[in-house]
Amino acid sequence: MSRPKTPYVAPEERAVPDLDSGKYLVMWQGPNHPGITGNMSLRLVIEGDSVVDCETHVGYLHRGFEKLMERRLWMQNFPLVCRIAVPEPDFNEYCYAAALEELAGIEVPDKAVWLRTLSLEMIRLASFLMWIGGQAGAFGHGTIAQWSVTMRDYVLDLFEELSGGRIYHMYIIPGGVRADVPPGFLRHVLETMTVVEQNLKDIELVMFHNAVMKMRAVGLGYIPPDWVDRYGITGPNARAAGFKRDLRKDRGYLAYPRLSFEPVVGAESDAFERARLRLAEMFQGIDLIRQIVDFLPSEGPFRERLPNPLHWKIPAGETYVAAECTRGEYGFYVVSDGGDKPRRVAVRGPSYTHAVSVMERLVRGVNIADVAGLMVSLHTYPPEIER
Amino acid sequence: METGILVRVGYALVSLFVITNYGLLLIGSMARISAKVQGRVGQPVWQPYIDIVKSTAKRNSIGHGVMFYLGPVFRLAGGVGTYMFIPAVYGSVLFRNFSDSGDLLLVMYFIFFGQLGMALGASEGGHPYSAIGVSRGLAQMTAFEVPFALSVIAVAIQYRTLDITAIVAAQQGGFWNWTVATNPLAVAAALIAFLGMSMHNPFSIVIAPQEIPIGPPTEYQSNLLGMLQTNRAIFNGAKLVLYMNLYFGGATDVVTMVVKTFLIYFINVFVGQAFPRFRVDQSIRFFLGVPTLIGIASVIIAAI
Amino acid sequence: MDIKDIIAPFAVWKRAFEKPFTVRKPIDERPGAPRYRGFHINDADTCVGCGTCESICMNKAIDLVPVEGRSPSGGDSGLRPRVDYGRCCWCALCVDICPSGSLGMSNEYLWIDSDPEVFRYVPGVDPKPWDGAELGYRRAEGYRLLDMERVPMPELSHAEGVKSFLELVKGYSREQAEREADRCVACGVCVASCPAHMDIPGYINAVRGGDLETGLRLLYETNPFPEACGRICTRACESACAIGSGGDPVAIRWLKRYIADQVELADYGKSLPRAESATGRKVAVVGAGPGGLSAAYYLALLGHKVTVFEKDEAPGGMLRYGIPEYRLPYPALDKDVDYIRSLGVEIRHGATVGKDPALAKLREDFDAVYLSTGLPSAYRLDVPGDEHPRVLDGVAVLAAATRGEELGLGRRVAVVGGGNVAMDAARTALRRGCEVDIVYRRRQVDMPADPEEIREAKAEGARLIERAIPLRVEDSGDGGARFVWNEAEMVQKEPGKRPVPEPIPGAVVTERYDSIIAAIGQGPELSYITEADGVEVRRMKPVTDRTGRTSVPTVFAGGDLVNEKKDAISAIADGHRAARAIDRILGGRGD
Amino acid sequence: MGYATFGEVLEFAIGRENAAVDFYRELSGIAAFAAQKSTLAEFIAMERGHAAMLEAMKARGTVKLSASTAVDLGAARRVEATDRPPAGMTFQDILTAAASKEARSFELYGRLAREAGDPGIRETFERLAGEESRHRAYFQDLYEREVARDN
Repeated sequence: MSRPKTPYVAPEERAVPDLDSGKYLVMWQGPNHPGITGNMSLRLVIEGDSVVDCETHVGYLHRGFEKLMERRLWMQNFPLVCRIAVPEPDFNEYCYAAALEELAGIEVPDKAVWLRTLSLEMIRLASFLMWIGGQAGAFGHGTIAQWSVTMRDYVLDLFEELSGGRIYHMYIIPGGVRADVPPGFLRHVLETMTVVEQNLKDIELVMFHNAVMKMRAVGLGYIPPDWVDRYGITGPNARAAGFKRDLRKDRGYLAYPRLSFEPVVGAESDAFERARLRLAEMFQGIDLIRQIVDFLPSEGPFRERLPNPLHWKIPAGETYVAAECTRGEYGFYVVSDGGDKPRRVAVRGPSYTHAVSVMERLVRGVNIADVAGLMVSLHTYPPEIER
Repeated sequence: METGILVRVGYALVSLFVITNYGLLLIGSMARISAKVQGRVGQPVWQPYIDIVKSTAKRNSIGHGVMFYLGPVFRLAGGVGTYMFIPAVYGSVLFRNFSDSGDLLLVMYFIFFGQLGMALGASEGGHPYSAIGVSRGLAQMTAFEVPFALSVIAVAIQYRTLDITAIVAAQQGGFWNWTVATNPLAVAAALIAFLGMSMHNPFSIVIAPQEIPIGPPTEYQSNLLGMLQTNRAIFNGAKLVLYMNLYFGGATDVVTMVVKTFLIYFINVFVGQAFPRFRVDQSIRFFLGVPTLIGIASVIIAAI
Repeated sequence: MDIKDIIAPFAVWKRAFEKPFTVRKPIDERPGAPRYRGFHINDADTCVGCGTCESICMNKAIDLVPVEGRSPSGGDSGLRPRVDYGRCCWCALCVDICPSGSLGMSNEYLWIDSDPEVFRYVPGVDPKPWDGAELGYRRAEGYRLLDMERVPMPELSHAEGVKSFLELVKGYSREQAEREADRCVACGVCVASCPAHMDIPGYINAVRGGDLETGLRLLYETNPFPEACGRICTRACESACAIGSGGDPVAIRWLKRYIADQVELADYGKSLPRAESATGRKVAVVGAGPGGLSAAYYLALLGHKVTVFEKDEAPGGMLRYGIPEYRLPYPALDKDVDYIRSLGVEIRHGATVGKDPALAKLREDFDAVYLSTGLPSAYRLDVPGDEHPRVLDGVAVLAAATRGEELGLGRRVAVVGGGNVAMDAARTALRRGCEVDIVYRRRQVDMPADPEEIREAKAEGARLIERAIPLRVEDSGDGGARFVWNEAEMVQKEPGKRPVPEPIPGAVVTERYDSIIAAIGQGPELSYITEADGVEVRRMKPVTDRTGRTSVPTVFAGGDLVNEKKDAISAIADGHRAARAIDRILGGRGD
Repeated sequence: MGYATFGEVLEFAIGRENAAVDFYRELSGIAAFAAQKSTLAEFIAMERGHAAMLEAMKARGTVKLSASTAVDLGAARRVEATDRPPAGMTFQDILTAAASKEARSFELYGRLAREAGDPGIRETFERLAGEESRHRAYFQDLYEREVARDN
């Protein structure tokens, strides 16, 4: 499908439709709408088939994590943070642990660094697999969704083996990780990667060489490059617009400086381009996981000894730790007043930017049938909007 | 004569019973095949029976006026009507139905009848967005009716009759007599329209849960939904038999009928699993494009 | 449009000819992974009910509840964790932190019931199909949230220690103490096991926070001998310590000592309370041991005028005359006593009650009397020849050592007995350059002495002779004595009771010693109670009620004289209890 | 053997119990202070109880004592004491004296039982011996618990 020479960009000014004119229809999409990737809601004003105005409504999932954390011991927050972004909990665990380690001046053993990197790459893959199912599903291609969710389950099986939990792994504990790899685990990882890679090749063939998919996705949700810095767009959404930005490279945390990879960059900045880019990142992720398995030290401690978690006090200070998650920059801002509980924790989730501010503008002028597909193409997780 | 009519009615009821069960099993087995493609074990083949029994057993506590209740009735009447005027098995007394009493136009009318009734009923469903769902469905229907109608016209011209039994009769005597061999363009146009008619991908617009899940499946519940589910089996059976009769030489025995209709239906699934769905505007544009041209071409060929 | 875009999608059908991803019976064919975090399991016998799981649980899903058939005992609260699966998030921090290691998780993840109440149960107590499951989440090898190893205490080496009476244990530095205090999980199981019910988690918390003034205040709430108890307490608390259920117990005794050591006596007044006003009532305390002085301290705090009558020349009782200097240096003891004195407690030395003054006189002159005379005299060996001049009294030897007298033990010394007095006597003799044999009737494991004391006595060079039943003492004719014993074997005579040493016929051993120190037990000195006093005595013990009150309403008794445990902390607890009871009969509220 | 009849056997036993009472009473006479006296008074009461029990037995003509011999703690031999503890006697002295006295009674009854020809009388002596062995065990137990704590 050919892209328009000058893609449509909705004006920044919000038109105020006269709802009493009878010309418009106010339509709520969500909060239990299958196309909304989770519990949030879009209040759409439509004219005919196209969206004139959009307002995002969040709060259906609000559990007040940031506040809850101020009432819990440093260590007690460890099982809590993973719930902030359900499909991709490990980034919360990593950012929280890394922030604490920075504030408390703890050096994490090398083995833990590698295991953390493995854990993060595995969950990236799982998260992308879930996304690709959502993206295909939003355009009505259920077959792909079935496949990719199965592949995600295979990765979750690996997590179950490693950490004892499928969804909430609670594996990256402050000080290191909770356990070494079980016997045979690395072999299972490689086997699973082979299966996933094969399946991704099938998906690539079926989904990315698909006339109808192209008709739906090409040209949809064009993000002009000048939006990236204005709106704080990060991750694949920014890379698809031509920005070579990847915190794994730019900040070089964990074992990433020791891995060989190049950030994937696109140019067209529409839904199809973003999907293509994410698919490329999935293949890259499989490669990274293989590299990590090669590098993983077999000996050594996996956790640094910490003070008694019941009395652990962290010296006063503040820090911001960020990591590149599947959706972009994921960060924890943690303030300690020297006590046994955080004074303040603020979570920076990319979904807030993408699903609220960008989405509201991007969706204007789009056919109502495409709203779900557009939203998924931004790859957002409502639970992380409401922390 | 009196008894003759009664016997025919009795036969027709038996025929209807057979086609209903066949339709349900067909849906069940197609779901099973779809599951296979998706990497699943899938539901039991008899799952549609379970669904109908379950739906029918449920209590209905919502009503939105007479038209709301009549919607499924119209729909079922459309399905039964369509089937009743098509001979299911050529030359069979039992499966002759009332094919000598109506012609192709009547059948086509019945195909529409159900949809329109549905639209009226669902519109009264009390949901403010019902109209959106119904209009999306009807818009697409209007679009795929164009190539389908053209194809039927081509067939009518070719066989110089609107009597389905006569059309089947004309195709007897081997594959080369079937419409698919004699006028492949008409069949192509009709089959593309059939994809739209069956609401499989890429034309599953009305039932698209990610878009506007508004319309009959959300508005109706309990026994009304059970009625719709039953109709789906009958209506599918009727359409398949019609297609078989018009384009694939009909059937002279039940086994042939089952094989042919199964294969015709499988085309839907075969395409449906491979593609996502169109937007409604894309769908309309699609039907009014290539399939319509093919239809026109087939009419011209038949006319020449 | 590319024709590939129309053809390629049909590749989905390839999948139709492959094995499905899903399985027909997921529950049967797909058990949880070996590490799966399923429903909890708990080894209820290993569990000590400390409630650390409850403390770490961020969802408050765990409650410690009493369970059928378990009652609180030393080191076991009698409670067991009950998990509410409506709250549990399966994070397994409870498993990670469990000090005893009794908690685990099964890999069961399926449990359906229409009654929501069943999802709140006590693992290991309420039977469940997954009890004792092999698979499921366990704490990984080498991963502990708690530190199970005690911060090592700097001590003099044995070779060094045996040379002098210098204190062996040097005490923790601030950093060491805070690190040790950090190991505590503040479960409070220790509080119940302490005879004085000291607020152990409280003062450990104070150490951790560096707030020693609060620490000292908490110590003195229940124990006015922190310096002494911080060194020589029998520390039932440490046996009860939940951390001890899976590692080294927290060094509670050393932490107590740390607090007392760090605060100067002059600063005690800043954090400790004083009597608000004098009541004008007078109380006599007989015996200036830990029990008597504790009673005196708490009575003085309540505003009563206390006079302590002590036959010896210095206060402290057994703490001074029974415990050698290397375990409890006199300056430390003096610090405790001096603070008690600073509250106005008068100690009259050389006053042997019964002779001068008589108990009757005390009863007359004072509003109440507290008897805390302890067990001052050692029992004899009770074998023929035990009146030989070289058979010495262990308690007297220790007292003589305290007074700095020449002991004249000679070169070879036998200490008979297995208690702490025997160990102290042996180690004192070692420090006086003797060769020491400890002769004990049973085995080392049966010895009532603190295992640490036995270990150290042996390390310092004492030879332990086990299973030796003394037969007689003979004069060796050269100024020494021949000690004759019969070797024995341990026989389990009655099931459930401790085994009994039975002499092996003919296995008689004779050894020559310069001195034989008898330390088999001590008895009370009760001659000061006359029949006219009316204090009921049964089996050489004044009969008291729970508060220490005897049959005479104004006379109370406590300490080794009365209680079963016969250690300093129990005497202190008795003194405190009696002080409150005395206050009540004197018109106070007793607190 | 001069104690041929059942009645005579009991008489003999009662005599011994009364002698024990006298023994403790004598000790009590030389006791220096109240605590000693109260301990002895306890023992006197105990022996009086035995005597009274035997009296009652004699009156009813039945023997209800159990014949099973209490466990010998093996310490009787060691507790070889004189009948007369010194005036400044401790709890240890009193217990030792009492235990050895019970031990001697036990031995005596045992010997009498062995020598008795009549099965009825033998049985009675055996029962008495058993009773005395229980007393001795009681004193020894007390000794272990209260005196030789560290031994």
